[in-house]
Amino acid sequence: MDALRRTLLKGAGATGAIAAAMAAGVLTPSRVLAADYNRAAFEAKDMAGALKNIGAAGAADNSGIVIKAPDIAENGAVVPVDVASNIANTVSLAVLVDKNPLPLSSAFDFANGALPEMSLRLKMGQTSLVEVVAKTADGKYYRAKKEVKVTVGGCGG
Amino acid sequence: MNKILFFLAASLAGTVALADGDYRAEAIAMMKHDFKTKGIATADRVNEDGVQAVCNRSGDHPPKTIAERLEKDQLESIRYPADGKLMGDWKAGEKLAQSGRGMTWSDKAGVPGGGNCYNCHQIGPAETSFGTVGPSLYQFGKLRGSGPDMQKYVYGRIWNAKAFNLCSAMPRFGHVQALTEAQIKDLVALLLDPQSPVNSK
Amino acid sequence: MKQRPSMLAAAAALTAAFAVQAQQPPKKAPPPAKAAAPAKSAISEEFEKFREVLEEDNPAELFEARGEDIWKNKKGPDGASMAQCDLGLGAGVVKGAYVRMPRWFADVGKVMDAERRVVHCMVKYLGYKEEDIRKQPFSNVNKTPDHVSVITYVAGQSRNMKIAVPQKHPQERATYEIGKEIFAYRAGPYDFACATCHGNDDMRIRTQDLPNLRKPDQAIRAYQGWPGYRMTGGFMLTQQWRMNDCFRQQRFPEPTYLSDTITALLTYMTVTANGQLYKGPGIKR
Amino acid sequence: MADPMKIRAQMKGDTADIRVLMSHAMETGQRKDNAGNTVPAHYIQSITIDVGGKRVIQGQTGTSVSRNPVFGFRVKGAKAGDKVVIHWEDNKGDKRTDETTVAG
Repeated sequence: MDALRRTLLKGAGATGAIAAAMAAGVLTPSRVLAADYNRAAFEAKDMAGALKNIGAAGAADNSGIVIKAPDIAENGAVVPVDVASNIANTVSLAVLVDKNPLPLSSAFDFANGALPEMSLRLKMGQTSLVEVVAKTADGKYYRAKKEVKVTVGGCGG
Repeated sequence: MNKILFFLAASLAGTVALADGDYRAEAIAMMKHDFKTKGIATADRVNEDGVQAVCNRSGDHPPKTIAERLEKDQLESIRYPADGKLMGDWKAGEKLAQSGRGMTWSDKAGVPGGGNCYNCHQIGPAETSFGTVGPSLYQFGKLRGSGPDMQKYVYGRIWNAKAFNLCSAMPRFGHVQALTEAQIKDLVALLLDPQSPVNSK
Repeated sequence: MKQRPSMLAAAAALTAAFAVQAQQPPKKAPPPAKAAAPAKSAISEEFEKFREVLEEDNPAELFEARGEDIWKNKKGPDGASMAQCDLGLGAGVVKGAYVRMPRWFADVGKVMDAERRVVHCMVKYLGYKEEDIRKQPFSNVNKTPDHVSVITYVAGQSRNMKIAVPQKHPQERATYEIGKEIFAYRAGPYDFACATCHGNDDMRIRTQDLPNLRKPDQAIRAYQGWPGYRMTGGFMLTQQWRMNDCFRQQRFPEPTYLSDTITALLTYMTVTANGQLYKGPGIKR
Repeated sequence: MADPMKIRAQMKGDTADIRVLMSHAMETGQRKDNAGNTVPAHYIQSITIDVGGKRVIQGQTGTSVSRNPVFGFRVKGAKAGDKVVIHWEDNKGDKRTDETTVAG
């Protein structure tokens, strides 16, 4: 099972097996993931480090990844982002914020009918690229990005 | 000034106070009871000064004769720099214009406040986050000139806007010591210095 | 700033003289020169669009749930509960109560706004200590106090209802009139009143539109979205907090929490917004 | 103990729209409190979603996710009445499981 779990975020393929494992209910809530937290990826201080640690260092740009986010965010504390992959057989999505101290925000795996898309809300310390990495069942990685400007505002008092 | 006010009051009094005067009195009593000193914002700030009192009682539209007298009084209170120099550094002025700090209970005593200018005015071309409570000041010097008279006018207007328009929405930055002489000079430069981006093509 | 008490007497004497004048509709100030950059910009539209996205799943609901739990399950030292709390529509009735306050409460002989009433009940029935609540009246990043969650719940129970603040009792009407005076009262080092920023149409501070709270269709904006989930810090803030922070920015001293002044101001603004639709707890910058 | 999640699950065509609000501080470990002390990192690290008894989504999160996180997912082939179970765990070992059923 460790081998299976490791593949989720480390890109060693075998996603079919994961789906099967998930379908079989092997991974019960109390036993999943936390122990296998991909610390190296989530604590990477730059994009290169984060991408490397999710196995996506060589990801190719692909317009099949759709990122819906504001051009200008009213408040960097809560930036609503919708991401979706139209690339066939996408099994995982990761969302990163280029300029954040720790860029990787999240990585999710989809199986058993879950569509490769998600909406979430990001913290953004400053104007930055939001990057999305998609992983397909054959272990390939693709990426896309969108800039989100973060404003200052209010009375400043 | 007191004499002038009493004179005006005497000449205008006689009309019976309406009910709204009672509500105002109640409102003022209530505020005096409910507002407390916090940090540098002392409780006595809820007391009106003369200009405020006149504006409060006239819906910001005092009779012309009264407005003119009080404006003159405010004008005479403006203190211009002893060295006669009215223009400072526009770059420092831009920084001041950006800052919305100053005079709140969360501001510290002795720390210089900001000009709050962009809160209400468009000024430099680079800043798109600006307010519209006051008029646009973009190209101010270019459009209005930057000679000694204009410098004096702008300095005075920032020092005490009420000297020019008694119930103006703009604070009396010099009068209440929200800005120092040097700070006001920098703001004058921001608006008038030909090198200031405010006056760039 | 220098205060000149002696002038106040003189100014007060002017009241009568100006009363007639003040009744005339104030002349409209000349419109400010229009800025070269877009006035009501694409930026605000972008903000509004994503504001809607954020409101669809508003973390305020988490606080509503917490407040509901306190309202329904918490017991005071004598076994009392909020089921005994009358928000103006009868003991325990929450539905629609928020949009009908501030109102006169005969049991205390006062006009109370929603927050004041909720705190009153939590003290009376659940055994909360008023001095504890006053120690931290507003939420911060470390803590959203119980009474704020309860108010958020009460507000949520008036979601999509029209504001219908009563003006039958003489004290309700007087409170409105006093609030109107407070709204227009200029003082402090910057000479600001509420009305300085919120008494005219089509103004902005920086990029933020300023509603003219003297008009019903805009006065709703002082009400809409409160209590609000604050994006910065992620906690709930109430209308009482909003009034407090307005006075801070107005450069006034601090208004006492749950004071008559705030109730009066809220009464004025809410009555002005009567008939407008309240959409429930919101989300704020 | 952590506050309950708010979960909404609603069929739209043949797809279940699942939205979840989680009550969590999501502290980055970089913020300072009023006294100037660093507030320790405290954030959700893992999330799983089961629909109709099957694991459909599992993932990991870091500190760039906003406070009181909100997530939305869609699951094809789910049906009204399916049980939705969502679970999270954070870096301090706090955890929470809540459930609802898919509305038609």
